[in-house]
This record gives sequence, C-alpha cells and structure tokens, in this order.
Amino acid sequence: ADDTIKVGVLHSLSGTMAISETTLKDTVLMMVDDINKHGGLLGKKVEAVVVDPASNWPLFAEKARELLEKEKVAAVFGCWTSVSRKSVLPVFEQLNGLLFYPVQYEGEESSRNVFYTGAAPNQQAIPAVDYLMSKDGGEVKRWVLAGTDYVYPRTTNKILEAYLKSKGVKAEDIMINYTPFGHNDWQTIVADIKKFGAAGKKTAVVSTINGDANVPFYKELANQGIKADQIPVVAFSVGEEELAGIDTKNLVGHLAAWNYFQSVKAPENDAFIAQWKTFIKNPKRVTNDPMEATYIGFKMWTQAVQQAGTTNVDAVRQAMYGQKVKNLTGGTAVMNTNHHLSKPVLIGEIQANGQMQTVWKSKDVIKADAWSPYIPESAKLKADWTYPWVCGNCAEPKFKM
Amino acid sequence: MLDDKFEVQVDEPHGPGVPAAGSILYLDGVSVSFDGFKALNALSLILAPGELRTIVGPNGAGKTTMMDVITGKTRPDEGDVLFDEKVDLTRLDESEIANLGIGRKFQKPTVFEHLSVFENLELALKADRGAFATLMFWLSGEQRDTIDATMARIGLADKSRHLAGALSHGQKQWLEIGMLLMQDQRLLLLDEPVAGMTDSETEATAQLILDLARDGSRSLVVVEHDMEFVRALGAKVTVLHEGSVLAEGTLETIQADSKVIEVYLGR
Amino acid sequence: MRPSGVCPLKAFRLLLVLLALLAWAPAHADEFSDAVRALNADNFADKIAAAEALSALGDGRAAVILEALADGRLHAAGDGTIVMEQGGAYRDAITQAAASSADASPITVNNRLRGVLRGAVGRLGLFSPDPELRKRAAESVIASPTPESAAMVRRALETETLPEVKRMLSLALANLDLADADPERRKAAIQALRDSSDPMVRGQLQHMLETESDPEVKAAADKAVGAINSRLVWVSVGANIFQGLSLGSVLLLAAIGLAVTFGVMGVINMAHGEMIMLGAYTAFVVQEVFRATLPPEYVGLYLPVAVPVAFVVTFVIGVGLERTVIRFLYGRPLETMLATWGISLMLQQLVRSIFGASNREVANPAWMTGGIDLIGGFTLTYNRVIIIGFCLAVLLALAALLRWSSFGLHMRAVTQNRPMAAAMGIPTGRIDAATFGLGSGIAGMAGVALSQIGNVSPNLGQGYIVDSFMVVVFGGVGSLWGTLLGALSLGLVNKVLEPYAGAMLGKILVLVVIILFIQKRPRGLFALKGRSVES
Amino acid sequence: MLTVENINLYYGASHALRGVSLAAEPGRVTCVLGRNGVGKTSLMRAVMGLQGVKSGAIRWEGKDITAMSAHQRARAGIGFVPQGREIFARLTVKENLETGFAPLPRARRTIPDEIFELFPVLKSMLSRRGGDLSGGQQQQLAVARALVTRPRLLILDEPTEGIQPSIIKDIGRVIRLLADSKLTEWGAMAVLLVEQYFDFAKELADDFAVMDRGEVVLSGQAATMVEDDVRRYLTV
Amino acid sequence: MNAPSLSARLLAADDRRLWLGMAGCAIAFLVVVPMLNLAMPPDSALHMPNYMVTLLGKYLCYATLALAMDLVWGYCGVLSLGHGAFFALGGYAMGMFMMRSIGARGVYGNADLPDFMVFLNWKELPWYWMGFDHFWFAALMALAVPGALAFVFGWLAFRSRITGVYLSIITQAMTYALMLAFFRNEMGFGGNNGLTDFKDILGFPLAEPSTKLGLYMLSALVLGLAFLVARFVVTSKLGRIMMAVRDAESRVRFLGYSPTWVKLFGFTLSAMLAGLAGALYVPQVGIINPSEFSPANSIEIAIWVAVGGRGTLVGAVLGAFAVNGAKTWLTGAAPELWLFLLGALFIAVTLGLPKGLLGLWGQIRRKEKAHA
Ligand SMILES: Nc1ncnc2c1ncn2[C@@H]1O[C@H](COP(=O)(O)OP(=O)(O)OP(=O)(O)O)[C@@H](O)[C@H]1O
Ligand SMILES: Nc1ncnc2c1ncn2[C@@H]1O[C@H](COP(=O)(O)OP(=O)(O)OP(=O)(O)O)[C@@H](O)[C@H]1O
Ligand SMILES: NC(N)=O
Ligand SMILES: [Mg+2]
Ligand SMILES: [Mg+2]
Repeated sequence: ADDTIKVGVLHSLSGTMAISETTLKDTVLMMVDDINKHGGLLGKKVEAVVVDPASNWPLFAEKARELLEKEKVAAVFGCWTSVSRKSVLPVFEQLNGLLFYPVQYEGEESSRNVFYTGAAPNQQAIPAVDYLMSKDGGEVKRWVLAGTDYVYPRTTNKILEAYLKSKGVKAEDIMINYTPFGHNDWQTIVADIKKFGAAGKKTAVVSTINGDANVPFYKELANQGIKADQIPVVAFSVGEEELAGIDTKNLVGHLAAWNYFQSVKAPENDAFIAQWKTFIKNPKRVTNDPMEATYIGFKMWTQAVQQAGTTNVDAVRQAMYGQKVKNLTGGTAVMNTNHHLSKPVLIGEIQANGQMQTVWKSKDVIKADAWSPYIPESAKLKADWTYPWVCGNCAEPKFKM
Repeated sequence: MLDDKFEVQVDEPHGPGVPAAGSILYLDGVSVSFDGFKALNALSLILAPGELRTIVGPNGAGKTTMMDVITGKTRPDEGDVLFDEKVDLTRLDESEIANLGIGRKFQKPTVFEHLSVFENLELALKADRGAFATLMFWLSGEQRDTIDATMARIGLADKSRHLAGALSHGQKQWLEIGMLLMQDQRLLLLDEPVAGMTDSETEATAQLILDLARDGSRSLVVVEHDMEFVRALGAKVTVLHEGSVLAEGTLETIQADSKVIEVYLGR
Repeated sequence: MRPSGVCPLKAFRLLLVLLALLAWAPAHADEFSDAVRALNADNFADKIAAAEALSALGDGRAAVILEALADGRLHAAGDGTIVMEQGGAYRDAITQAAASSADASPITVNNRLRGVLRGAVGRLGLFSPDPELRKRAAESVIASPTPESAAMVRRALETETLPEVKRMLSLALANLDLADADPERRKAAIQALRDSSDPMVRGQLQHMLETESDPEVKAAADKAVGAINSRLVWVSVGANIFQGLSLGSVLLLAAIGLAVTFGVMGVINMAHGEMIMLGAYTAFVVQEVFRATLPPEYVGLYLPVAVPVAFVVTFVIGVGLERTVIRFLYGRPLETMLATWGISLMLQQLVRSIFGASNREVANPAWMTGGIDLIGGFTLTYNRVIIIGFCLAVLLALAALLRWSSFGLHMRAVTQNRPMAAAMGIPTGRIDAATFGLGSGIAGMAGVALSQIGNVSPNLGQGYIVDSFMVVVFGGVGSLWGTLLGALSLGLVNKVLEPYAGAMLGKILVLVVIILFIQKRPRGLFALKGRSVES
Repeated sequence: MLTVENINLYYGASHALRGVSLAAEPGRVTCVLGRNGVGKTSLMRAVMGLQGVKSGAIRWEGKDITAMSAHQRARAGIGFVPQGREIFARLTVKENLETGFAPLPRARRTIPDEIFELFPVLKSMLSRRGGDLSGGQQQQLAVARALVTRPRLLILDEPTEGIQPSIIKDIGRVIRLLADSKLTEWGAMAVLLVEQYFDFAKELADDFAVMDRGEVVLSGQAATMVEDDVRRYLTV
Repeated sequence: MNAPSLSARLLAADDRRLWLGMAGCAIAFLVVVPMLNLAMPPDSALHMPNYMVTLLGKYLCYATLALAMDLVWGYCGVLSLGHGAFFALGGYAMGMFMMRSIGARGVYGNADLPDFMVFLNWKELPWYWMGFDHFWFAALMALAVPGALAFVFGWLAFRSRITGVYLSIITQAMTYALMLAFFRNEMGFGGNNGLTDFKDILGFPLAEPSTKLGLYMLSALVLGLAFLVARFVVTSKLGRIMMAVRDAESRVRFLGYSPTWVKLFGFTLSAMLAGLAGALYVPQVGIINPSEFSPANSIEIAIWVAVGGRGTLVGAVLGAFAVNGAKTWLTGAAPELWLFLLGALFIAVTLGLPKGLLGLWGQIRRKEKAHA
C-alpha cells in the first residue's frame, strides 16, 4: 500500500551462511521495529520483506530481482559473502536498486548501487599488522597468513604481503596457507604453525579463516597448546557471535581486529545492546561488528530518506554522501563519496567470557580505500561518485573541471 | 544307432597339435576353485558340432559352474576352453562370447522384469548389437512375426504386453527359453530347462529341444535332474561329480553304473 | 645480534633479586604493597614495569599475585585495593583478608604483559619448595628465555635435587648460554643441546649458524642441527601417522552409523548427518543442564553422560522415522534418498528454530583439553586420542552385536530378504525399526564425540554426509571392516598428501585416489565375492 | 488343521485367486497341483501371510489368522519352503539355519541332527555363504531351514525343483515321516505340498487339490482321485 | 542409418496426447509468454513481468538438466550424483566467452585479461582460455567438455563394471573434486567468485529485457529439442536395452549387448545436454562459480527427477518446474519455514506418489476412466 515503505532483507536463513546471516536479518527487523515505534519514515510505516536466498548464489540474484521488481522495495539490506554480492550486483545495477552491504570485505569495488558499511582492508588488516609489529603487539617478525581459499582472504593476504615486504619482512618469514571452506581437520596446519613459530623469532598468525572452519581451528590451537603470548592469532572474521560458539578459556589473548566490539563502553552501545537483547528475547545474545555495520547502514539510509524527502533511489543516493551517524563506539561514521565509510579500528584480545577487550584503538576514524594502494593495478583507480569523477573505478574524472 | 555316433567321438585320441579339431566346444583340464573349494576339478569335455548332450550330476557337482566358465561369467583357474576349435573363451567377456553364437538359459530364470514379454523377446532377437545400430533399429514386419510365433510357441501369446516381472515362475522359464530361441545361436546351454514345469510341459520342452537339435546346425548342452526328460532327449549323457566327469554314455549305461547310483540317482 | 652485555638497569634489578633471594626474607612490607598497587596502572608499559619491579622484590607472595594477574583474576576496587579471585572467593591481594568484589573490575593484561608475567612467575618459582612448581618454572624459563634468567638458573641448578628438574634446568641454561660471550660456554651449550629434539632449539642453533663468528662453535652448531634434523624427520613421520589415524577415526566415527542404516539396511540415508547433528546438540543440552545444576568441577562429567543420552535420543528419533517414513520404502532404495533428504531439510530447520542458526558452544572438559607434548614439538592431543579409542570401541561393540547376537542375525536376515525373514518368524517391523534406530543412535554418539573437535550448528551434519558415504562405499557396502579400513586409509592418505600438496589439493587428490581405486575394486575395499553378491 | 475359505487375491487388477478353499490336516499330505501360473504359489504365500487376500478367511488350529502377519504365523507353527529357494544369500549356511530359531523358545534353539542326516551336504558347508551354494544345495537348505522351526504345518512350494534324484527320494521319505509323526522331535504335521512332478505327488499325497486359472477345480482324497482327470488339468 | 526411420519413429510414437501436449507447451512458452511480456501493459493483471521471464528461463534450463538426468538415471539406472558438474562445465564455457567479451570494459581496463587475473597478477591468458573469444568455440566446448569428461569417466567406470552406489559415489567424488579444484584461484577460473560481471552476449546487453526474453525463448527451444532427442533415444530399441541394463545388467551381457557402450552412450549424451543447459543458464543468472559443482546441487537434480517421476521424460521436466517453483515461492512467502514445507513435500511425494507427480496424473486419469 502507499502508506508503507518496503525494505528488503536478503540474508541467508538456511544453508551454510545462515550461521552468520540470520543475526543480521534480526538486526534489520529490530531497526525496522524501532523506526516504526518512533513514527515511521516520512510518516509511513516501514515494512521489512524477508526472503531466504539459502546460501545459494544464483538464488541471491533471483531473490534480489524479486525484491526490486515484484516487491518494489526502497532499499535492500543484505549479503554476507562476496560472491553473493557479486551475484546480485548486476541486478541492482540494472534495476537501479540500493544495497547496503554490512560485512568487512576485500575492497576492489565501488558500485553506484551499493553502500559498503563494513571494513575495507585498510580499516582492519593493515592496522592489525601494524599493532603486532609494535612493541605492545610483541614486535612480531615472522608471519603466518592463514585463510580460507576465496577472494577476501586472497586479497587481504596479497595486500598484507605487499605491506609486510614494504616493512622489510623477508619472504622466508611469511608463510601463506589456504584451506577449503568448512575445513575441519587442522592438526597438520596447526602443527606447521607451531613449527614455523619455533624458529626463534616472534611469530604471529593473521587469520582470514572464515565461517565454519574457525571453531575446529581454535579448538585445535587450544589443544596443541598454542598460547597467545607465544604465537598470537589475529583474526578478521571472528567476532563475538563466532566466539559464542567456542570455549574461549584457552584462547585468552588471541586477537581480532574490527570496527566494533560489544565490550566498548559507550552510551549508544549500551542502548543498542539492551535493545538487541530485548528484541531477541535472549539476555545471552551478543552483538558484533556486522550488526553495527547494519545499524549504521540502516540509520544512514533513514536519515538520507528523510533528508531527501523521498525513497527515490537517485535522491537517496545523493543524500547519502556525507551522511553522518554516531557509531556505537563513541565516534561518528561518515559515508564517503566512494560509497564506503570512515570508521575507527579496534584491536581486541579474546577474553575468557567470549568478549573482546580492546587493546588498541585508532586515534581517529579511518577512511576506507575502495581500491588498495598495495595492488599496482588497483592503486591507479579511484572511486568517487560525485562531480567531477562520478565513477567507481576510474583513473581520471569523467568530467573535466 | 546312437551308440555308433558316440563311439566316433568319445575315445578318439586327438593329435597334440589340434586337440580341439572337429569340436564346437572343447574343455580341457578346467579347474575353478572358490576359497580353496574346487567346484571344477580338471574337467574335460568335448562337444561335436550339431551334438545334443545331456549333463547330470549331484547338486554341487559343478554343472552350473561349467556353464559359467563357458559363457565367461567365471574365469577358470586353469585349463583350456575353446569354441569352434580355436576361439579361446577364457579371454572374452560375456557379451563377446554371446556374439560368437553361444546362448544360455539360466538355472534361476532371469528375465527383464520391467520390460514386457514382447520386449524381452525383441531384445533377444538376432540383430546388430552395436549401440548406434540399436538406436536406429526399426522392427520389420518379418521380425515381428518371428516374435509372435515364438510367443505362441512358449505359450505366452496372450501375455505379450505383460511385464515379465509379473509372470509366474514357470512362465519365466518359458520366456527364457523363448529368448534363447530368438537369438538363434550355434551353441545352446540350458540349465535345468524343465524345473518347475508340469509333466506335459516337460514333454513339450523335450520335443522343442529335439526339434532344435534335428537339423544339426546347433549344438546343445542340457543340464537336468529329471530322468524322464533326459530319457526323452535320448542323447548321450555325461555325469559330473565333484567337478569332473564321473561317467559318460547312454542313459541306460549310466543308470546302471553303480557309482552314479551311489552319488546321484539313489536307490 | 644479541647484545652481549647486560644493560645497567637490568643488572641492577638482577642484583636486587639475588640479594633478596640470598636473604630470603620478606621485603619491606610497604615496598611490596606499593608494588602490588602499581600493577593497576593506566597503560601497559607501566603495568609491565610494575610487574617487573614486583618480581624483582623476590617476595614469595608475588608469584601468586602475578599468576592471578596473568589469568585475569586480579581486580582493582574503586578505592585502589587490589583483590584476587580464587575459586570464586575474593581476598585482598596484600593482606589476604577476605574482600568483596562489589566495585572491583579486573586489571586488564595484554599479550606482552602476559609474556613478562610468565617469565617472572617462572623465575620466582625456581626456588619454590614445591617440586611441581619448580618443574613448571623450569618449563617456562625454557619457553621464554631472557638473558637475565641465566644467572638465576645457574644458582637454582646448584641447589636443585630432583634429577628431572635438574635436567630441564641444564637444558634451559644451555639455551641461555648459546648467547653467552664466552665461545667455550657456547660450545658446551651446543654439546648439551645436541640431544634435544626441540624445534625451538634447532631454531636457535640455526640462528647461530648465521651469526656465529667462531668457526669451531659454528661447526659444532652445524653438526648439532644436523643431528636434531634427522631426529625431527622421524618425529614428523610419527606425527603424520597419528594425524592420519586421528582424521581416519573422525571419518570412521561419522560413518559407522551410516554403515548400519545404509551398509546393512540399504537406506540411502541422507539424514544421517542430521542424526550426528542431533547428537551434538544433545551434548550441548546435557552440558547446559550440568552447568546450570552442578558445581563447576563436575561439569566436565557431562560428556560421558551425554554419550548414552545422545544414543537414546537419536535412537528414538530413528525409530520414529523408520516407523513413519522409511518402512514404506523398502525395496525402493532410491526413494529413500528422496524422503531422507526431505527429513534432513526438516531436521535442520527444526534445530535452527529451536537453538538458533548460530554455533553453540560445546566445551572440551578439562580432561580432554590440551595434550601431551611429545618430542619435537609434537602434541598428542587428548581429545583426539580419546576419540580414536571411542570410535574403535563403538566399532568393536557393533561388530560383536552384528556377528554374535541373535538381533544381529535377524537384522542381517531381514535386510537381505524381508518376506522370507518374516516367514521364518522374525518380527521384521521391530527389527527394521531397531536397526534404523541403532544406526541413528550410533550417529548420535558420534555427534557427541565430533562436538569435541568441531562446531555445533544446524549445518553440522552436512559437513560429514559426503565423507561418510565416501567411506562406507570405499570400504565396501555392508562390510564393517571395510568401513574401518576405508576410513583409516583415507585419513592416512589425506595426511600424507597434505604436507606436500596443501589442504586443498590434498583433498582433491584423495578424491582422485578414491575414483581410481574403485576402478580396481568396483565394490569397495572389502568386497564380497562369488554368487552370493548377485542374488 | 488349516482351512482356507473362499479366498480372493488380486495383483493390482488381475484376479489371481478366485474363491479358493482348501484344507490341510495334521498327519496328511495335501498336494496342490496345476499348470504354470494357475495360482499355486499365490495360494501358498497367502497362507503364509506374505500376500494379503482381499476376502475370505484362513484358519489355523481353530484361530482366524487372516489378519496375522507372516512372522506371527511362523510363531503359530507354520513353516515355509518357498518357490525359488529364497536363501539369505549373504548369511552362512549355519546362520541361514539359525534364522529358524526365531519362533522357538530359547531351550529349543538347536539344529536337529535329523537335518544333517537328511542333507549331509549342508553339514560340510556350514560356513559357506548361502548364496554361493549350487541351486540344488540351496533348495536343500531351504527345506532344512523350514524344519528348524519345528512347524506343525509345513508348506512346500515345489521343493524338489533342481534337486538330484536321490535326494528327491529322501525328501519324499521325510515328508511322509513328518506327516506320520515318525520323527522324534515332531508331532504329526500337516503338509501342504505344491508339486509339478506328478509321480512324486501321487506317491506322497493323501489329499489332492488341482487348480486352474486361480480356482480349485478338483479336490478330494488321493485314493478316490482319477488320475486322468488330474492329468487333463495339467496338460496345456 | 536409414533416414525415413527417424521421422517415422518420431511421428509413429503412439501417444497422441503427448504430441498435443508438446504443441501446447510450445505455444505457451514461445508465443503466449512473450506476448504477455511485450504486448500487455505493465499494469495489466495479465502482464508477465520481466523477472518472471528470467525466472522461467532459469527453470527451463533446470528442466533440460533434469531431462538429462532422467536419461541416465531413469532409463540407464545410473544414478549420477555428479551431473551438476556437467552443467557447471557448460556454464563455465559460456561464462568464459562472456568474460572475454568484456574486453577492456573491466574495472582494471585490461583488454587481455579478465579482472580477477589482473588482480591476482596473472601476466598472460592461460592456454586453456584460448579460443573462448569466439562464440562458436565456446558453444562447442559447452558440449564437448562435459561430453568428453563423461565419456572418459564413464568409459573407465563402466568398463570396470562399477555400478549402483559405487558409481554414484565416484560421480559425487568427481564433482566434489572439481568443486575444490575450481575453488583454487590457481586454476584460473576466478576461484570462489567464479566468473561474473558479464556485460553482453554476442553484442546484446545482458541487462536488456529483450536479451533476457531472447535467452528465455532459446531455452524453451533447447528444452523442446532436448526432449525430442531424449524421446527418440528412449523409444528406440537402445532405450529398451537401457532399461534392460537398469534391471539386470549382467543378463544383458549374455544376450550379446555390451552394457558399457549402452551406458556410455546415455551418459555422454546426458552430459552434453546438461552442458547445454548450463551454457544457457549462465547468461541468464549472470554468474557461474564453483558452488554449482557442490554435491548437494547434484543430489537436488536427482530430487527434481524423483519428484516428477523417474523414467518418464515429462516427469523430469515437471519435477524441475515443480520443485524450483516451490522453492522460489516458499523462500519468499515463508522464509523461515520453507525447508519444513519443502522437506514435507519430498516425503509426501515419496510416500504418496511412488511414481512422482506424473504418477498422480496417471492416477487421476485412471479414476476418470473408471467414472466414465
Ligand atoms: N562363490 C562360491 N564360493 C564357494 N563355493 C561356491 C561358490 N560358487 C559355487 N560354489 C560351490 O561350487 C559347487 C558347484 O556349484 P554348481 O552351481 O556348479 O553346482 P551344480 O552342479 O550346478 O549343482 P545343482 O545341480 O545343485 O545346480 C557347489 O558346491 C557350490 O557350493
Ligand atoms: N507379483 C505379481 N504381480 C502380478 N501378477 C503376478 C505376480 N505374481 C504372480 N502373478 C500372476 O499370477 C498368476 C499366478 O501366479 P503364481 O505364481 O501363483 O502361479 P503358480 O501356479 O505358482 O505357477 P508356477 O507353477 O509357474 O510356479 C500368474 O498368471 C502370474 O502371472
Ligand atoms: N566479505 C567476506 N567476508 O566474505
Ligand atoms: Mg546348477
Ligand atoms: Mg509357483
């Protein structure tokens, strides 16, 4: 009807990715619920249209099309894996839809129809490595880059490798290891890491291991007795939600780098956590970074809609640029013209209670690089959707000044 | 007389060079063992072209195993199996052997249960067996008549479109015999063709087999325990026991043989 | 290059320690409490300094406090008092008086501080009267050698009486001596270390090869590295075999239940993985009940309780499924695939609706955590050892049941020829239900075990189903020994290939091995031969 | 005493048994004759409970067993030797025999010695898989297996098929002995025998039933039966 | 062989209803749908929206795939749990063509290399990408690669007399191994993301509704053609031999036929049909990645066939439409419950309709007859 504004929720509720994505669906529902309680948007009720793309990439595209063409939603909040995003991208571009993508990812993309609210590699990976190289981080000299074999880890590791080498780390001090999705026998790899770390130089593991593979990985780490003060593991895909599935008693001190931790003390965060626990009716449920990204994305979208006075995609897009939302860690997130956010970077150590304790925080928010300066081909490109560039991947502006 | 015919072939010493000369089927020193149990023990047997031979012997004597060896289902541990004087059957697989002209009816009737009686016979029909040829195959009127005639002969004319799986035990036996007829092979191996048939059907089957043997273009090996049937065939009888030949001769001779009575016929 | 000299500040601190130790008298009370209070500093650098100062006091009480700090059990109250948590009770760290934890918040540590604390605790422990503590201290000195420990270790060696601790201390000392200025000492250290199989030692010696100037020492180091290397090769072979067996046991465990429902009954049971999953969730529920009702020290017992509970739960579910769905499908094995696929979808969603989509935490009980460090940095982890034992026990029990019990005989008879079995007086319905229940029950028990090494989520079963079918078929359908041998050999092959090919390629190669192997044995490893197969 | 009363049996739309009635008494051998496909096996399977009947009743020892499952009938003392042997192919000979223990109380779970006297070949093959036996050996095993249950009604569907002459004679003798309760372990047994081999049947039978096209067309005591009448139904 | 037999066979096929049905479907899919899409005003109730056309196009590809599956499973008795692999290979072939067509329009503007290669520092195009600039070559490969893989794999397996579950499992191993292999970025097929960002096909922009309609109609034609080919095969004597092989493979040998070649023919033909379906599928969904190789996908194909009715070509097509239609509908209408509903559907079909949905049709017809 005309008195509602529909938003699409495109997160897998079944299949392998349901583990992570279901929470984000609930987050959007909570936000929608909240805005309706506060009088809706432009005087209309917001209605969430939930579909289940079932961790099936072609189904993502099909459902995206359904949301845009059939349900005529004003915006879609969804996707987790990069491949699902790649799958829906042509649909959003063809139908001029709006996708809010809330997960940290490999970068190398800036679509007119997508707003990326998760971290780009320079907002997560590089600060984490910097920290480990610092005195507080243990002055790490030797690196294991372990990841699941797909684009996000590949890209991140490529960037990190270039970065480490630029900092004088020798090739023999970098070990790169890839494993299949859902890998669950980590005996050999953990033993190898142990061996690699026994060469007399301070060693750390940078983990871009994703999803299901993490629990067995950490269990094996704990059982083979790899302690955080010997060989710390810093992860980019392990947050509170993942830790809730792991007994963290023996993992205390291993690290994670994100833009948000539940443990951060800030009034916005306290309110958000309380709201979440009430909404989900479970006082034990945790919050995590992609939830914050979803929160920021949703808030920004509502602000932009209000500012534009319409849900028209082109108008909303214009209104998004420069849009500010108080993030949950006490700072302010800003949407840049490259469709990515400026965010703070936090590094935390895992605690026995499954929470992260912040051990380092960036002084200021960091602006996301859509295109990494550490990849030669990419370094030439720039994303800026405002005049005179108006482009997601250009070496020069579209319009001459 | 029959006896004369036997004499020519039985004890004729073969030259070492061409031991299988003049035979359609030649088994020499064939042994098969299963986990140490010798099912066939240096079995030797020669069949002349056009000959009809009955084989009897106690349960477990190795009759079916012998047919398995001839048709390529079981590989012998040792010994020669030659078809048509020179073709070494131990090197060929089942379909190649079938294409040489050896057909078989199994002890336990095996037909294609999800095909109709007609289709079972159609598949057996002598024709090019290649994959492409069968793809383009088109049943001629003549061939259809042959099938119809065979169906009539095996008493299943009214069951033409019935699935073979729905036939009774004895009907399946008949269908299998029908399939054997359709193939028009040079050597037919029949394992207990009248098991489960009534006496009159048994007689009919005997007649059918004699018809087949009459013109001398086919050779037949028939295994049966039914002595009436064996008598009706009136052919030379080989008695197998523990995997080798125990006795050979006319039915009368072997029926009088005390060893045969002891292990097989009983008193 | 290691600095060969010792900087003055550190030397001074060391002196203090030595003095304190010689006197072995509690240091000035105020000095001690000041140092303890200093631990609650604002930044990690100050905390580190405070910890070092505290340990330098050489006060016996310091060890306990530093240990508590490392474990995150040291709290600072609003008024600045430092309280220590021990087994749920709070005491004032300085006065040992009982204290409340009302407004106390834990003093945060980071890895760097943790490392310092560990070294400090180690050094302090060297002189403890408790031999266990001394042993642990020696271990920690080996693990994090600092040049300043050397003198201390030397001193400790003089008084040490326990041969084992003595041996460890000399190793630790040799380790430290590798950096000594005196080439003779270095050489002696190398001699002492050449019998070690510790990759850490090798690392140090290798490092020496690059930096050592004395040719004689260098040669000795070279020889020692060679000796250690050749020993480590064997260690890695042994480790490989263990890992292979362990992976094999996981595969086996996942597959045994399927060996019954599919191998014996012929049901293409796509819901097998979900039975494993249900078993794992049962473990979770049992654990939660234990956590809610029992004191912490007994919670670890949830595991042995969960095994039979999971068996019963999944047995009952299996029987229910058999009676309502599977039994209408005998003789139509391919249809069982369709129906059980449907069941599997429903069970996944059911669990998702009850427990949520995310992972659930199932903790290793303390007795299953960690492992024995064997030589060469190779750890025999307890959970894997226990799982190997468990799965062999399950397999043997099942084999005995199938082979010797009349239930086993009836089960085989029924699955081979249902109408005839009925005509023999065997209650086929009951046997079918019990058999499917048994297979499901075993899968459930496997789920409990697998919860100890992997995640517990609604997708758990999907991760095992392909492998399970692979193992059962590769081994030869219907043969338990085939399943055993299939699982172990696939595990071993995988682990032998992995170091060369990597996890990804290794797995691909294993699949290729299976495909090729089946060509040679079209009915699996343990194929039945003869006529009986065809009929 | 077994009585079959007016049963009708269908395979889908095809009417395989049409109002068949039959009786088999302890101490007597009742022989069912008929050409291929007339419904003999269907009748036996109906009695055993392996094939449901649409109407009619089957009574055994006074009880209506029409609704009973096959295994309950086995427990009620009915033993079955099916056509086509139906050996448990992957069980050993010994295990095949032991499946016959199912309806027995624990104390009686032994294999009677008479079985091995009758079928000596089985004794030497106890550990061979049933499916590996020759056809005739399997048939012997099938008979032996049914005897292990110590039935009071023994159903034999063409038990001599594929068996060597000497053993056929033995089987004939045993059937006689069983019916006459001359064997120690068994009381007087009712024997229901399907046979194509007329001479064998004639020698054994006390009662006859001849079937044609799903119906019993001739029945009565063997002594009063006219051989030519029977033969007429057996020829095509 | 003699040419008249072909047309004679196709026309003589006894079931008139079938031909009428086919004609009806052809009109519905090739005339009615495009008309409803193009000629009806968008706000009319009869308008067929673009997304529906795309959806139908996708189903048509699935239906072709199901048909291929039914040919080997329903008729030859070979339960291939790796058919998704052939589909995916066909899809990759077409994807490679479309990838090459992007040219310098990729994000890094490299005319010689696809984006993912640029970004992973590939210096030159690997040899196995050669030729994919040409449509005809890609189209040929979409048939030849699955066909060749099926032929080699089948030849090895059938020759060794691998049957039943053993065959199913090694086909599953095959697709699983391929999935892992295609995951590897070193393979040069874009790793986990696969091939994506396609712009156009043969100059027709993929984003255009008219291109989508064209692809849809092509899919319908291909399905019709595949149906005719499959029907020709199964009604031939070869078809009956296939069924005989399915029921009693060893017995077929004693009749002188070689099951190896019979099955190999069916398997290879089926793989090629699957490849064709994949090649049509990829431009319509806009992405191809290794998840298409996942064992679960292949199992699902078997499920479609079983739901529709195994061993009946129409059933396979019906099953593909029914299951996928249900999935589309339920994932939107009942996102939290759809697995329950779909699972229940599978169980209900197995228990209630042993011959699949098509069996239901048969049952209804029989009832009607009984009433008449
Ligand atoms: N795979 C096997 N393993 C063990 N023994 C076997 C196997 N196959 C056959 N035998 C044995 O080999 C012997 C010969 O069997 P075969 O079937 O050839 O006998 P037969 O002469 O045909 O008997 P029948 O008259 O009963 O049909 C039998 O004793 C049988 O038990
Ligand atoms: N499972 C079945 N489905 C359909 N029809 C069947 C089935 N079994 C038997 N029939 C049909 O029922 C009729 C009776 O079969 P039955 O097996 O009882 O005959 P029979 O008298 O035992 O014959 P035989 O002497 O050949 O064993 C036959 O015409 C047969 O075709
Ligand atoms: N973008 C990710 N984490 O896949
Ligand atoms: Mg035989
Ligand atoms: Mg019969």
